[in-house]
Amino acid sequence: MMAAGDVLGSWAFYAGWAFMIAGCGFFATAALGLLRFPDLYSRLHAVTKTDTLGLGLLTLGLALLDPSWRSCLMLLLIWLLVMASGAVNCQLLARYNLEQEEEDNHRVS
Amino acid sequence: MNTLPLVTAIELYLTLGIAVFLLSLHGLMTLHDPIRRLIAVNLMGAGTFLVMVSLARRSEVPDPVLHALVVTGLVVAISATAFALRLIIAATKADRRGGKPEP
Amino acid sequence: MSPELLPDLTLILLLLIMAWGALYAPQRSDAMTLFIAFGVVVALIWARLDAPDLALAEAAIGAGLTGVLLMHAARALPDELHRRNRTATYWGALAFAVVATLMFLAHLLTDDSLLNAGLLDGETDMTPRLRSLADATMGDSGVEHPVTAVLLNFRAWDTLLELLVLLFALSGLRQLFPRESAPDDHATSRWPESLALMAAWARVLAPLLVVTGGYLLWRGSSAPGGAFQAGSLLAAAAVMLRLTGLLPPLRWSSVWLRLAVVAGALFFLTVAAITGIWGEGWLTYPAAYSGLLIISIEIFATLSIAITLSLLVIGEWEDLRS
Amino acid sequence: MIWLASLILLTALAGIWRMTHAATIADRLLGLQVLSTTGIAFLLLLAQWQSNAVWRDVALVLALLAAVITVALVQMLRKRS
Repeated sequence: MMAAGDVLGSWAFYAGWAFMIAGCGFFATAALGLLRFPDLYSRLHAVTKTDTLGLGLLTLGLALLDPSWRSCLMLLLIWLLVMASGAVNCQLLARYNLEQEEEDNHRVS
Repeated sequence: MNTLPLVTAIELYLTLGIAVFLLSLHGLMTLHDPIRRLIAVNLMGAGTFLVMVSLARRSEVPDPVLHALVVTGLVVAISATAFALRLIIAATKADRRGGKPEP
Repeated sequence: MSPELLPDLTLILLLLIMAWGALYAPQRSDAMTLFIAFGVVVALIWARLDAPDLALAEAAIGAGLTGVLLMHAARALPDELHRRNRTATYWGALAFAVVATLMFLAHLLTDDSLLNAGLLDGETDMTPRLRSLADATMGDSGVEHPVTAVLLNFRAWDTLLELLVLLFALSGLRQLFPRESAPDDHATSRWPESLALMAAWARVLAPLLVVTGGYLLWRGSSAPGGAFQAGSLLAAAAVMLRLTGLLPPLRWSSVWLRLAVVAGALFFLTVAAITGIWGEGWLTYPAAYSGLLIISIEIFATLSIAITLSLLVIGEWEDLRS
Repeated sequence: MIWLASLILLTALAGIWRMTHAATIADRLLGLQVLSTTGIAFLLLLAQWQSNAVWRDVALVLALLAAVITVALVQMLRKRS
């Protein structure tokens, strides 16, 4: 961790921790949103923030703490995957819900 | 800093495994829906695996023999689940076609 | 109590809620979703208990394939066969589990014989001795990772039987389909047209799954991973492609499919026979070829496991009987 | 690190609450997604904390399977007619 000189090392250390704590803060807000938001679409909005920003900040912090290229590559891959999957899932769930609602309306009328 | 506090965490997980086993045993005995019963059997398996793996964790380096046994257990569990599900479907279809429905 | 235990306690709480919900959730689809979540939490617990092989297998099987399997079967069933869960059973279950667990704990804490027998101390009873035996002979086994070595070498019989269990399950499954297709079977096996986004995403995801599976297989000899984990990732890819309509039915009539299903067991048996007849004994690998043999067995086993698992999970009449 | 891991797992509890008190199936799948994201974050923290890179592989597998299962379940649950 301190390989690149003391100043840079401690800088990366503190920045990494700051990013990680910020990321965890986003996780907490997502939990809050999940609990408090009234309907599915706004909840989807809250959760997608966790997938992109929360996990992004967390992986950035972890990458600063452990800057070997292998772990950075892995973290980047996981982050990209989770971000893409979060975006796609959000779309899929919203469309699925719309479909169901439409069908229910159809059945009622 | 990097190791589990050995005794306590392992005892916790051991107890958890037993609790899950007993809970799902009760579920198996009282539930009626076949899919739920199947889930209960699977949960019993998971409880057993928890006990085995926490036993394997007692020594500093976990015991590979027990881990390998649990991997085998996972294979058997999913095969049995797939087969049981098909049996349930076949039984339901037979009921619907001609046989009397279950009381 | 040390703060070290905090994540463990949270995980335990999560798992208990999941188990409870998977058993007693009011709707069946709730119960199945919670069962999938149970798999995710169990994978995290394996990570806490230092069992990476299990965490990988559980993440692929418990959190993935089992859920798809249950949902797939639930489609073919009427909504819920019986609705007789009264509140009384909940309290009964709670009381039963709590009392029995407390009794076990009391036994554990008061009865010194268990502690004296070394149940919780480790290194004094039989299994650690087995482990040290495995460690001591591992240099001869041809691979470096202990779990793979155990699975493929010292307990080769076990892996063979594992492949055979999958084969038996598949052949049992085939018997449950009628020889002739009933008209309503076709209706259940057809999936709705997939959304364009879904198909595009599946096209991105499938190669990633295959590459990761290959990676797990390749590193299985020196680190956690191996045939079963790799095979289940490949099966997940096949299941996803099949569901989104990107893969045609697998067709049991194809010779290649049948060959792929039996390839793992067949190759393993051939090796066993060859070592039994010309070598030093059944499944005692000659030292020079040990590594090579194990890797090729793993490759064939992965192929068989992937195909068999995907047939088990989403096999329909047209996959298995035509 | 351990406090962060615990905090993240507590987020998962919110996911569970959403899953058990869900109005629709989509809500339940959303709760599942939250749970797997928190699981991935927990595994990444664990990898750093115990300096063992294998948990990153587990996190990758979990991320892949979480993506697969949402696709599969949505496809299976769509219009049952």
